[in-house]
Amino acid sequence: MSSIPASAFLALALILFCIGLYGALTKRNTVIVLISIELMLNAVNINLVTFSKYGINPSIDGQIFALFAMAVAAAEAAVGLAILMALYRNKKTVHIDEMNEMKN
Amino acid sequence: MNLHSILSILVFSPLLGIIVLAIIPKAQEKAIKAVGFLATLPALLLSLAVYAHFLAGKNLSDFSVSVPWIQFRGINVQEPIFSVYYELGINGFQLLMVVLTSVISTLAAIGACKFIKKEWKGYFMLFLLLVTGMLGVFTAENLILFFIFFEVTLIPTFFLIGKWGYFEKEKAAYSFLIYNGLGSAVLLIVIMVLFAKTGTTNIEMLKQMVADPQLFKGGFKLGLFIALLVAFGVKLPIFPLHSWMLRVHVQAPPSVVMIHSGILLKIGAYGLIRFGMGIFPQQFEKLATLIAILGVINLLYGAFLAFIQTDFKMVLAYSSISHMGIVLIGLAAMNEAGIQGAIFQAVSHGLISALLFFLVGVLYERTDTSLIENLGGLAKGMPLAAGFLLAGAMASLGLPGMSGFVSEFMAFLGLFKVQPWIAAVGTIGIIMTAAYLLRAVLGMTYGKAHREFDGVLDLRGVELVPVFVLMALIVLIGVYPSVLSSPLQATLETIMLGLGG
Amino acid sequence: MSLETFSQLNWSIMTPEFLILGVIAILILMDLFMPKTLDRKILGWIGIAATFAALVSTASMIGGPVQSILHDTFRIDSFALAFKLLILVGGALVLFLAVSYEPKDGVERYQAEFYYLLMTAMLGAMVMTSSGDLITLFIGLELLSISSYILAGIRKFHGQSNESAMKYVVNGSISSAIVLFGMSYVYGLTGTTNLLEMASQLAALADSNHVYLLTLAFLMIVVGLAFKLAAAPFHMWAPDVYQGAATPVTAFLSVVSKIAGFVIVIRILLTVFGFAATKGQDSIPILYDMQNYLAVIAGATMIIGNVVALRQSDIKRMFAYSSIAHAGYLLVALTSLTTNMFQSIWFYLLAYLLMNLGAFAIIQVVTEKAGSTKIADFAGLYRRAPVLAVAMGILLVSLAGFPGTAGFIGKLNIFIGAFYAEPGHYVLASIMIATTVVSYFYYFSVMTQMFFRPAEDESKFNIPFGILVVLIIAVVGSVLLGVMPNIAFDFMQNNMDVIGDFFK
Amino acid sequence: MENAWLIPLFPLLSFMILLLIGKRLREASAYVGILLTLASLVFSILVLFERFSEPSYLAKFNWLTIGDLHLTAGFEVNQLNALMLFIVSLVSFLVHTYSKGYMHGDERFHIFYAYLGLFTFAMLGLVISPNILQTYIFWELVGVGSFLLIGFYYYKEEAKAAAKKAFIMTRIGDVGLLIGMILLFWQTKSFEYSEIFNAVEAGGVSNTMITLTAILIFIGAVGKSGQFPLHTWLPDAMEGPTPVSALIHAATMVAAGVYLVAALFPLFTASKTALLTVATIGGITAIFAASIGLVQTDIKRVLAYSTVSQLGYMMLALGSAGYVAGVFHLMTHAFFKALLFLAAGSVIHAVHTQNIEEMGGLWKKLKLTAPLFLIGTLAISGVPGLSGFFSKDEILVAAWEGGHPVLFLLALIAAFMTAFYMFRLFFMVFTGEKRGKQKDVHESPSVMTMPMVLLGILAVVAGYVNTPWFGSFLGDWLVDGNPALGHSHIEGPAWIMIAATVVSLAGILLAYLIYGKRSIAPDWLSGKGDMLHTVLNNKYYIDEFYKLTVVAFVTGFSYLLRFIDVFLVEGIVKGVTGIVQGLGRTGSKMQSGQVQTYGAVAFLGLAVLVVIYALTGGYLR
Repeated sequence: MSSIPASAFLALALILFCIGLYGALTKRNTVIVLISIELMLNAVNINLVTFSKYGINPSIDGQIFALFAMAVAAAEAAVGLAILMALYRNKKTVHIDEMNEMKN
Repeated sequence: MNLHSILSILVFSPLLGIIVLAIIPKAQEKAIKAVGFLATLPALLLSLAVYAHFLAGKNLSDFSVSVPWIQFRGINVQEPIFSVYYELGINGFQLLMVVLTSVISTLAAIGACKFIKKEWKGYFMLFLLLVTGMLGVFTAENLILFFIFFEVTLIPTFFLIGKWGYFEKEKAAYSFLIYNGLGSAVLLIVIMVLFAKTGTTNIEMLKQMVADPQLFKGGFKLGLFIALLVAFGVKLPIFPLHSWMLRVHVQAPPSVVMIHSGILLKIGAYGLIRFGMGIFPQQFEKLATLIAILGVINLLYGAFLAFIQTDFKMVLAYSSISHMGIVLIGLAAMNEAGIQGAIFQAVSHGLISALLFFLVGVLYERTDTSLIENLGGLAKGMPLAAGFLLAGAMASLGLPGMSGFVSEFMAFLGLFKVQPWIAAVGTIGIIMTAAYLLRAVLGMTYGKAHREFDGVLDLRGVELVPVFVLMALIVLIGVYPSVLSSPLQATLETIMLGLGG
Repeated sequence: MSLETFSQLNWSIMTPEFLILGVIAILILMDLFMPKTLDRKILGWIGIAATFAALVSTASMIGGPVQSILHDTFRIDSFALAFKLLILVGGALVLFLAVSYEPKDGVERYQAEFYYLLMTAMLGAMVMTSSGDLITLFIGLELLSISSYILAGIRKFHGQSNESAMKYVVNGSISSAIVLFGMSYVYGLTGTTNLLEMASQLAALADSNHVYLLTLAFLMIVVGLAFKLAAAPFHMWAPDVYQGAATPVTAFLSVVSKIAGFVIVIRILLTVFGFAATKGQDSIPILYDMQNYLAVIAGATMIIGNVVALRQSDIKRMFAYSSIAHAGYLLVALTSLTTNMFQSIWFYLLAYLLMNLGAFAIIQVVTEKAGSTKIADFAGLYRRAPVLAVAMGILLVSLAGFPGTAGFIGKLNIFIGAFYAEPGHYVLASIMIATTVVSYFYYFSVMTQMFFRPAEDESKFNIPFGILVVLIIAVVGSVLLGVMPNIAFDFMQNNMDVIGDFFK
Repeated sequence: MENAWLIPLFPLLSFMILLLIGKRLREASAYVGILLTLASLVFSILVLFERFSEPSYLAKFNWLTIGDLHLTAGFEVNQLNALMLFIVSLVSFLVHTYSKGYMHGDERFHIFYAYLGLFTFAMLGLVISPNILQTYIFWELVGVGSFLLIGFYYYKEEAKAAAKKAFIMTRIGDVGLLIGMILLFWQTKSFEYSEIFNAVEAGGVSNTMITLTAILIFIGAVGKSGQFPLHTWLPDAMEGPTPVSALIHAATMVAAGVYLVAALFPLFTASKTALLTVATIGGITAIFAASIGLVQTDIKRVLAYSTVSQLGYMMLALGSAGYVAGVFHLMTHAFFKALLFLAAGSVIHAVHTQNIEEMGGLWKKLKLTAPLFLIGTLAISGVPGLSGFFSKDEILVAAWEGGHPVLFLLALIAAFMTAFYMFRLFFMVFTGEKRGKQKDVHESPSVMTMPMVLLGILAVVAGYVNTPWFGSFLGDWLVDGNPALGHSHIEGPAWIMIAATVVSLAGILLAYLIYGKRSIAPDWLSGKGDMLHTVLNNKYYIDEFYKLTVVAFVTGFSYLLRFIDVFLVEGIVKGVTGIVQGLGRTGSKMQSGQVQTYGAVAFLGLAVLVVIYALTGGYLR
């Protein structure tokens, strides 16, 4: 494991984050958008765990933080999906670009 | 009574009227009007009492009051740094403005009883708030208090214009609000910069601290002064910041224009003298030529444009611009004559324009028009109104024996000493003033009547009160200018001291 | 840590949080077991009572020493107390609005949820004020956020409400991710999540790569948190969400949520980046180095908020932009970084809380009556309900920053800071003043409607008790703080040593 | 003399009484006015006689304090002032009396008297002012009195226009006076006449400055006294009631310009250029106005142009250093011109027209008016033995001795013309056949004729106070104690007197031949020089010239400014608000409702900040 440098993990996290961000900002389907957001949050987790192991001052805090972040991400996803369902009931669509009743 | 509390009572007495008005039912028109009028009286009587106090040779500083009010904490622990006092005071110049304000307010209240046709309750409540604001502006001894009262005048005026004005009232109200808002925004910047740098806003203390080259660099002060010039230039108004004022003069109800043209515009002059000249004397001196030129531009610009207007209100509006040019001319002279002329002009124009706008209000009420063309031959139907209109115009064009002359004369006397060429150009304005005023007033009163004036009533009853009082004051100042100049001498000395001359 | 030491910790400093938490639990249970037919309003009143109790217990801690438990993850210092007070006051007032809220589209059933979700959101904000650790800060933030997401969508049969909630979730999650990403770098460079430890670690930072990374983290955190403040560039969700959410929720978002946002921004920025050196020990901290970026954000926020507000015809959208603009004003105070920053931000938030909640109280009454949220619905309000109109007038004047009101004093405070700083932030302050003037336009357009225009129908209003309470507190508070701001200043000065406590 | 300050106050009192209760007094208002001006007259006479035996008197008090400057007000009685007091109050009293008959039946009778009172007050105040500032104040006030009275028939468009024109044209001059006065003040630190003269004498003022201020002050006099080129208002001013023309536009106010130059004479003598300017303008005006007078057909306009011309004479005198001559002519002119106007008024009163071509043959019907008119005509024509002869002679001598042969020649020609057009007027009105519609022509009541008689006597005898034959009593008295005013009497060659007599008789003869005997056709002149006649008839197109230049410029400039006001000033404002609104619109449009856009914008913002940070050296630092 130690052969893999920390920067690789960081790069992976950054790439994941960017993919997530890209997905969140471009996908039409709200479910995919929510998943993309999860991707971003997971990228953060990779970062945290990496730093926890390879950081300047490695400590357990990062892993704890990651656990909390996961829990929060789960809650967020749950709420997001719940809201999406309510929305779907009213609008019969999950396409995020059709949610433009309010604008300007 | 404790003399120190007099100014506070003077300033806040109109608020009492608001409270009383709040409990009077809407429908009681007479009671509302009576209260609205009576509520202006305490201020009038007190201000006259203060004047009498002065005449008796006693010290005006007897009235100053200073109580700690706000401490802006966190910047510095040392007292009294960054604390704002509730401090009111009065000197000769302020005294004049206060008396002017209270007189015109009372008369405008009478005017309002005649001209306002709906919702008197709201009108008088706002009106009284406005009066408090104006009185506060002229008695505030520090910049923040000044600014607070200054802004307090904005909101009632906005509503008074917007609700009780003529056809384009809302537009006028908005342009009033935005221009003056911008002006006061600039003013606020100056005030806060001074406050932040010195920790005080007391005008006397600022005078000393700003003069300290350690605290302020010359260029920086110049910037601040220019900002101040712009801020009060909007109010005065100085070309090209004037267009809001035209709209207000045309659209606002006459009783509001009496106040607006009579007093609110004078806040600009007051501010320039008290703060511009008081706090930044060197910078004022540096820009004196520019100010003189601006003054002449104002004078001529207003005069020439007034010459081709078809609506008498517009003539008066442009004439206000023109006359405020004389204030600038006087100030730019930077000598006693000029400054005194400017102050005289402020007071004098206050009275004259209040008179003229009151008459316009009467005319409009009777004939539903203020177009010069439609009013031709008015002297037949309304000889008294026509006569006073002519007298007012004469006062306005600087006829000796009336207040306008003394002010104009002193302003030019002052400027001719330092800038004879600019002043000489400015004198064209004197001719033009006569030309446009006579064109307009004679167009309205003389000549063949274009319409029947049957059933059109002349001035009568209570309407004569404002007209007579204003005319009497105009003539009094014209004949015996010492009523104004004697309180001013001490103030002038201080200003001249600041100017280093 | 043994259970014994765990129980011996000074838990009393968490009394307000426990109170709120306990009552939330009770409310949930009561809601569960109360007959469906019973009016849930009583639950709202219980919530209000709990909030007041929390308020009292918070107030009783004022003047005490700095205390912290759980390795400084939860701390009570003056900063925490001061802002917790604001949050509790704001939360209480929002609850007053909530109990007066008469939902129309079948949400009656969820009314109890409405109350305790508001309270959980409030709890999250409270936790944020007292956090000394990135993790607790983040948890508090998410507690607040997730509760708010649900609140925004609580009118579940209402399309706009769903839409607003969805937008809120998507944007909020993205912002969380960005903030977290930034935080992860900060953690990586320090190896700790405790803010004060981070500060001491970073005080001697000299490696330019690390500084660069940290600055990137700084930007990410700032931009991410801008979401909570509704500041540029993360402001665009606000109008849509504000418009769609129920009015008390909008009020909550615009006030309590914003206060919480400032709390977290100040905490992180000041403790971490205020110490993180750029070139080794005693060099200029990153925060000062990046002042101009904050200034740009503040300026952009003020301009966008005020200018776009001009075009609005929906009162709630307009207030959304107005709240963006106010966030900009507050950022000016933050940017100038003078010693009076805490006071000016605190005072301004207090003033903003009063005037904005008051305004929303009236908006709630008027929009409920009219069934729409158009500004034009305010036409002739002066005729229909003069008291409401005058109260709204005073609140609008305060929002616009006219003297005699708290809004004015708040702005003065900010100006003093901006000009006092060396070098002074003249441009930023000028933008602030200029955009304030722009704001006259839209605030006064409401006035125009209320006072100048004729009413469509002349029907009168009946003002619910809760609204009345909020209105009285808001109007009296706005005027009182405008005339005698020393009440608040002295309170801050005499009881709190914010700066002293902040880094203990 | 200590009480001389009361003199102006009587008419002021009359003004105020009549303004307040005149409406109730109706025609009894006249008695108020007459009695109070009589009081002024009595006091004036007393003061005049007192001044013969006592030195000048000066009293003043502080009027206005400006820092260290103390401007005073007060009154002074010296020779010139005393004389003017007498002239003004006398003419005013006579006109007050006369008007009772002339204005009988006018519904604004009391207003008329009130205005007369105001004017008289101002005029009397003007002549006792001890300083130039006070002079200026009253100077303007007489202007207003004149303005009000010209516009008395306010419902007539012509009266309105004339009043306006009078006010504005004189104000142009007044501004000159104002500037001159202020400049002088800063040179001498005083408005007091005596201190100004002392300063000028002591050489405290540079020559250029003296010339400049003197000419500026003279511009004021030009405006007031209807001198070329600001003369056009005076003929138009004849729209006012005729007594007004007699009082204001013949005897008193228009002479104020001459008075002003006389009062400031030491200043003018200190500058050759200034004096020459005065003389030249005077000379030009004299002949210029006289030539226009040749062809006028309105009885009052002929008299008006004659007034302008005579005022030019006075200016010529003063400009030729003939102080005494100027003042002397001022006095005699006041009498005979007032007489002429009152007589003309009497004629108009009788025939209800002012057009001399509709008159004729009135000699028999107006038994008293006609001879009095003749006396006036003879006096103005300079027929030996009458007052005008002596004063005009003095002027011609002064001009010749002053070294202005050209101006002398002009004056001589003007004298010829004067005699000609005055007798043309006389013959056309009083002799020959009856023309036009004359109905029930009868002599005016005695309240109108008595003042004329008194003036007639004065027109004959007033000249004898200063003659080459019986001693120059007036001259000696006027310059007594004031060497700066020049000689009391200028000796000139005797041929001048003869020439003057010949010229005036020639003028009379020619007029007789054309209009009396009709041995030369009336269109003899116009037939010969058609163009000249047209030019004269149109008053040299001066009015048209002004309309095309000054008025057009002012109006054009005003419209240009309006263009600026509407498009530039407002345009900038509109532009700024437009930009703000446009920003708002753009911002509002960007708010597309697409939640992903919102996130994208946020990310973009972050990216931009990062890029800026990177570019400004964050990474490479």
